[in-house]
Amino acid sequence: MKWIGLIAVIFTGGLLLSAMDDFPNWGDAHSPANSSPVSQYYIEQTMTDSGVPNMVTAVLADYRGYDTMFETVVVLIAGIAIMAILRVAKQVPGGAKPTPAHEVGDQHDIIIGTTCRLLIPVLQLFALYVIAHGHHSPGGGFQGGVILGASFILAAIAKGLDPALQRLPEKRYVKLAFVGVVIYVSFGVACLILGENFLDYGVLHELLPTMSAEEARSHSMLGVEIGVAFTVSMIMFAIYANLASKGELEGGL
Amino acid sequence: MAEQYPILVLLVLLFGALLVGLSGMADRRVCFPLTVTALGLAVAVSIGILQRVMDGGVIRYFVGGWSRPVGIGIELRIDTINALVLLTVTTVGLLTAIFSFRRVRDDKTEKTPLFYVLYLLLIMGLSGMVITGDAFNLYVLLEVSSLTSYALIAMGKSKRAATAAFSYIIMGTIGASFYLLGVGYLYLRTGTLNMMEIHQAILALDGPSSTIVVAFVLIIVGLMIKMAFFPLFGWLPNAYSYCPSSTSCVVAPLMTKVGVYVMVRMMLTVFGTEWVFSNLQYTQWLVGMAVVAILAGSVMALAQVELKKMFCYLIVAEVGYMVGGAWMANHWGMVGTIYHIMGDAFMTLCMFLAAGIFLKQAGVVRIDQLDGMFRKMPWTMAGFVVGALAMIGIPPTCGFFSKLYLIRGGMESGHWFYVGALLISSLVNAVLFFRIFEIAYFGKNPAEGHAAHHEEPSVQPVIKEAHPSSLIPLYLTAAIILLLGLFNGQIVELIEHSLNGVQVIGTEILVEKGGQG
Amino acid sequence: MIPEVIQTYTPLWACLSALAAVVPMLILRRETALREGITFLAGFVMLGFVISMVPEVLAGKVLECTLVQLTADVPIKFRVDGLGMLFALVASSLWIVTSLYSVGYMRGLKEHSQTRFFVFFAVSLTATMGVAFAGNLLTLYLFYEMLSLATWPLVTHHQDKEARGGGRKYLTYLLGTSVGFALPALIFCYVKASATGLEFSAAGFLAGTGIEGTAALVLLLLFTFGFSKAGLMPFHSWLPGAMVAPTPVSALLHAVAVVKVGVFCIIRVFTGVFGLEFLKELDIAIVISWVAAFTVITSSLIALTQDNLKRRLAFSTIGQLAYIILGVSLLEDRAVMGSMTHIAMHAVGKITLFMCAGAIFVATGKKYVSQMDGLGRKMPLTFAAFTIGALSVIGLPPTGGLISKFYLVTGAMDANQPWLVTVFLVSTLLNAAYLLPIGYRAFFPKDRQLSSQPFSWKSTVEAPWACVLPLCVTSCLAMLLFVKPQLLLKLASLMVSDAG
Amino acid sequence: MSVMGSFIISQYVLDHFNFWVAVILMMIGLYAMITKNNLIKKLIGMSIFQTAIILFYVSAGVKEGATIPILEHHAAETEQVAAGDAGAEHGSVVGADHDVSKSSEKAPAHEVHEINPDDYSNPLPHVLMLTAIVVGVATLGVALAVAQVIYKNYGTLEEDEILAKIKAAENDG
Repeated sequence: MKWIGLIAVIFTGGLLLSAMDDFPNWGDAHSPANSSPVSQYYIEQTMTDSGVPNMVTAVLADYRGYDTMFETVVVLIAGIAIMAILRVAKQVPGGAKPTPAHEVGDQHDIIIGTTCRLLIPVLQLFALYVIAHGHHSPGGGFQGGVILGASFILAAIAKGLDPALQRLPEKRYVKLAFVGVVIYVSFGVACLILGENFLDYGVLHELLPTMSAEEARSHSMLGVEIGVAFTVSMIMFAIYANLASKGELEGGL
Repeated sequence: MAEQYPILVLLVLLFGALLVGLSGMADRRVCFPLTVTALGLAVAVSIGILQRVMDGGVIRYFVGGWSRPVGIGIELRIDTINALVLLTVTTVGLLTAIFSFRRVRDDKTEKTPLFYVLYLLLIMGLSGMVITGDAFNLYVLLEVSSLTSYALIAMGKSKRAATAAFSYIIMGTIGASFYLLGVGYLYLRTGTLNMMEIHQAILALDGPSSTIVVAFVLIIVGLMIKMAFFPLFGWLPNAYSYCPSSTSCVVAPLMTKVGVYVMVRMMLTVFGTEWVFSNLQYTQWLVGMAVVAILAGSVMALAQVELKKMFCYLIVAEVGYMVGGAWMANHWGMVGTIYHIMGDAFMTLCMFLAAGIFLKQAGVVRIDQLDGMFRKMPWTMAGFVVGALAMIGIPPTCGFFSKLYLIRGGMESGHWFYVGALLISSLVNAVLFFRIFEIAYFGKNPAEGHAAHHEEPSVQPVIKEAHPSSLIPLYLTAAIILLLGLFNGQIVELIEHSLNGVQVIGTEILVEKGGQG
Repeated sequence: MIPEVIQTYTPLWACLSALAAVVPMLILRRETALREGITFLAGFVMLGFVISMVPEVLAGKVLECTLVQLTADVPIKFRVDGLGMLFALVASSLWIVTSLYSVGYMRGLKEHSQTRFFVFFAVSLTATMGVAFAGNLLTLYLFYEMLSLATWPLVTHHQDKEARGGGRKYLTYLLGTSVGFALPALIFCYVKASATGLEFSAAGFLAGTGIEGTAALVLLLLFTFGFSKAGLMPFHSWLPGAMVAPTPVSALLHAVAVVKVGVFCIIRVFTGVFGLEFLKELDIAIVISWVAAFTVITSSLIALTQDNLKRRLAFSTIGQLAYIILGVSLLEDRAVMGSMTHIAMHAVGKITLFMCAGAIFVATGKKYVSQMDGLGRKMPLTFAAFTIGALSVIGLPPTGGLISKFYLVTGAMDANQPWLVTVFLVSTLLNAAYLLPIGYRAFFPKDRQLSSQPFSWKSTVEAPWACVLPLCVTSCLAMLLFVKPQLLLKLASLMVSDAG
Repeated sequence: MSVMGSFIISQYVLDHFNFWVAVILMMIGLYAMITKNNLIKKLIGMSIFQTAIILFYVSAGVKEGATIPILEHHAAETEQVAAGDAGAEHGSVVGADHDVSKSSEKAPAHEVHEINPDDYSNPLPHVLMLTAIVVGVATLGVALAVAQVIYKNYGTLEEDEILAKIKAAENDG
């Protein structure tokens, strides 16, 4: 098996490298991909179209917003899938379950507890900043969402899964994950209802008389990024909670 | 509203999934009606799309309104071929959803909402793959459908469901990554992701480009893993046979078929047949592989003792049909392939629905457990027989006509081995299904003489017939199989409409080339 | 000469009348009397539809109706001409007779699953009519396959080991050859001549497509062996195997419907697909002639050695079918007419023989020729009918068999094939040798004790009237056809004059 | 090495070193996916494979001397508030690395139209890879969950042991 694998891999690698002489050189600004009208358009027109300087955000949430919507759905699917595979229905033999030995503060180090208490609010604040500031700097819904999710996970690691789940119970995080996608899709559907194509944010300026079409685009992008952040953060936590507890959502690591 | 149909198909399904997720947690009885409603609407919209394509030609829908320059946004592009495949996908989804009715009642694990969310998203992913006009968007939707199917398969109760799902994940990821890499190579050389634009760029290239060749190989190999083409099919039988019935009923007919559709789309729209068939001596290899796939699939199907496994190997053979048909560089071969995508989806659905009913009602896993089924479950058998006849290729079912077109293509392009393999596989199918009929009709050990059972049987059948919610989809599938066959002239006309629109395969030219090769 | 075409849906109704009976039969499956009433009703309705078309066909017109456009060029199409009408008349009239007989037989033996039996019987008839009226090759193939499948539950009706074996053989041969040979041939035609819609025409739709030489011969062989319901050697052994079926099935399907559908298809291939003129040009049909001649002689010799009556009749059928193929492969007008009329003549004769065999089994439980010494005295009507049927099959007066055989032999002379004439004559002798002794020994047993007993009507043990009446009717029909063969000859000559 | 040799090396390797690295990483990942016996190692291989593809894409969007695809901007009237910190941040980054950017710190709004595409790296691969990262994470999560179920069922993550147990179970039943 090893040899077959090796041969297959070498063969594949050879195939991949065989096109090398046809490839653009490193850093070639005039390679077909880098000089194509599409990429030029993004660089030149993003500002005029929506006033968003971060092209990645603009392409992600506006020009190729359709992809991103499904990307969010992929995240949602990952969470749902893991729940569907791992989740075990809680056994409730006599109603109350025995109190776990590792209740809050029992076995957890005071240093870790305090650090986390200090760290988590900062983390979450930073997450919100990353989400909100995606228009101007690297960031956006996915990045911010992951940071937000990480803060919950940190809480779960530091204090145990059960207290974390008390703050953010299963029903709530699943609901919020769905709500994230709902937010995203509603922006698209709003455009649809106003008579334009799906995700054509420009038309949303009709909703607020003082807004221009560019502003509408810019704000809608922020809106969908918030939706993305909801889904991503909740699903990150869901994945952790399920994987860490073998789907029982109790005890944790 | 009509111009928004393309997006509406997906939105209906997506909203369905979200609603099921949000409200299903409160009360899981709402899952089933919501799912069926969403899929019903999706089928209705697909019919609307087909109607519009027939009236007005190709639909181009620019998401976000980014139409100029082409390629900055994402385009949905629907011609008659996608419209037909889209209708197939949503219809199979609807039928299987109806079939899953009893799941709700029997489910003890409270995963029903999760199941339906994944189910709807799977159908959405497949529909999206079918209608998209953007190579990268296709990748995203491919992953949407793959991830959901991994999860649906892993939800199986059988211990082996998890191992099957794992190898499926590994193979599926390799396939998808190859596709992604192929798109990357294409992007490097052409600078766009829009399928039509890629095609234009390839046409505009001066001289051969090894990047495009490698991209092509990567994409096709990736898709072949996804569609379980012959040497790369190892993951399929376990994955499709250890999962719950309602999952296998939707995954088995659709996943491989949509894979084939994407391959056809790549050949027709992205690379263009002029380019694809410019080196016929290489593409002939694929027809040869298809011959091997057909024969190997058939022979392995013969060796199976489990019903679902047997059907799985038949899928491998059927994929061989379609790959061979597509690569023989002939108009009729391509027509046959596209027609067979639809026909085979419903044939496979019929097989797996019946297998699901047998499993549910009588616990049938192995073929020899089917004995006496004609007496015990005559109504189910009636539906099964229609599907089986289609698999064998008896007119007027659709199975006959797809073979007719494929063989015509093989004859015109001089692929006699392919024609032979197709006929042999029809005969093998005949043997396979009549073996089942025999067991179901005679029982495992028929009496030596017939004097013994001249009177009506005194022992009443033990097994009850299936629930109407299982029979209705089975019969609808059987009816569709017949209708597809009876109206194949019109369908082929529609398919040809798109093929002529692209002006890609001229029968005459390729006959000459095929003759040489 | 282009015949006048009338658009009408009558052929469709004729075809569907049997199928339509299936639903009420299923609903009334507990009411045996009503169920059988429906069978008869459907039979008469079908015959009525068929007869209503006779005058127009006799006037040289062709009735057509197009149903569904199956592929871009080829629709499902019905087309009634002389040959189709001849075959439809035979099949639909004999269905009624056989239905009556089946009622008697099935009730007499208290068979199980009678509803299933009658349902598939009706479906088979629909398929047979579909073959008879098929207007193009694809429609023909469609109904041909439908017939193979619909008759399988009939053949395996007993559901025992023997039936399973016979059924296996039946389907292996029929489906194997039709998928393996006829289907490729059909698709080849489709590739070559899809513009003609694969429609049968006297000139043959393959004429002018540039097929010649080996390709044409291979195609012809594929068709001839592909329609293996005709039982041409070496694809004949399903036929004796299928004799495990209940006798009415053997009677109608294996002496009339199924095997005749096989030869009918082959005649269609000769007269409609290739066209007689075109075949003469190609000069390849003689290969088929010799295959058929070989089958004629060999099967007659095998029949001589069979003791089981039904098996003997089965081999006789193989020989007689080969007559028909031999006749049409001679490509001479009179021989072809002989072939067509022989379909009817042999059908009437052979159905009589089979029904007699069944009646004997119902009345006495005897299956073997050697057990039938002196049985004529107990079952005089049955054996009288048997003798008449035998005469018809051999081709002796006063039966219709003489007429068709006469045409066949003169056709062979026209074709200047003295050896084939000899084949006809030798096989006639062989026919006589394996059929006549049965009747003779039944009436005049060697055993003195049996022959010396005085005959009296009171000591007869005939089968139930529902069994005996049909065989009397068909034997009378065999004699009637000797006196009045004009209708059949006229229908057959329509086809030939078209061709000429 | 001859001139020819160094030419080949420069044409095939040095000019495309990013692709070489990506392909080698991919093959390491693929090899692990195919041959490793431990399921988690397979998944590690999968991650390497996917990450290498991401590297491949992103490196293809690089332009020599260009900056990240975020425009020099300050002036859109509606974004006064945001302009302060973001502008400062980018201004410093860009200024430190390159001097290609012609626009001054306080560029007026109309300067937006004078953007030179060569100054910014191609944004599209970044967007695509954001998607690919997400997909990779999702696949990995699902795969880990399945692996956990396998461990629950068979008590091991070694492929050969699992196969042996499956075979044993089949022989029993």
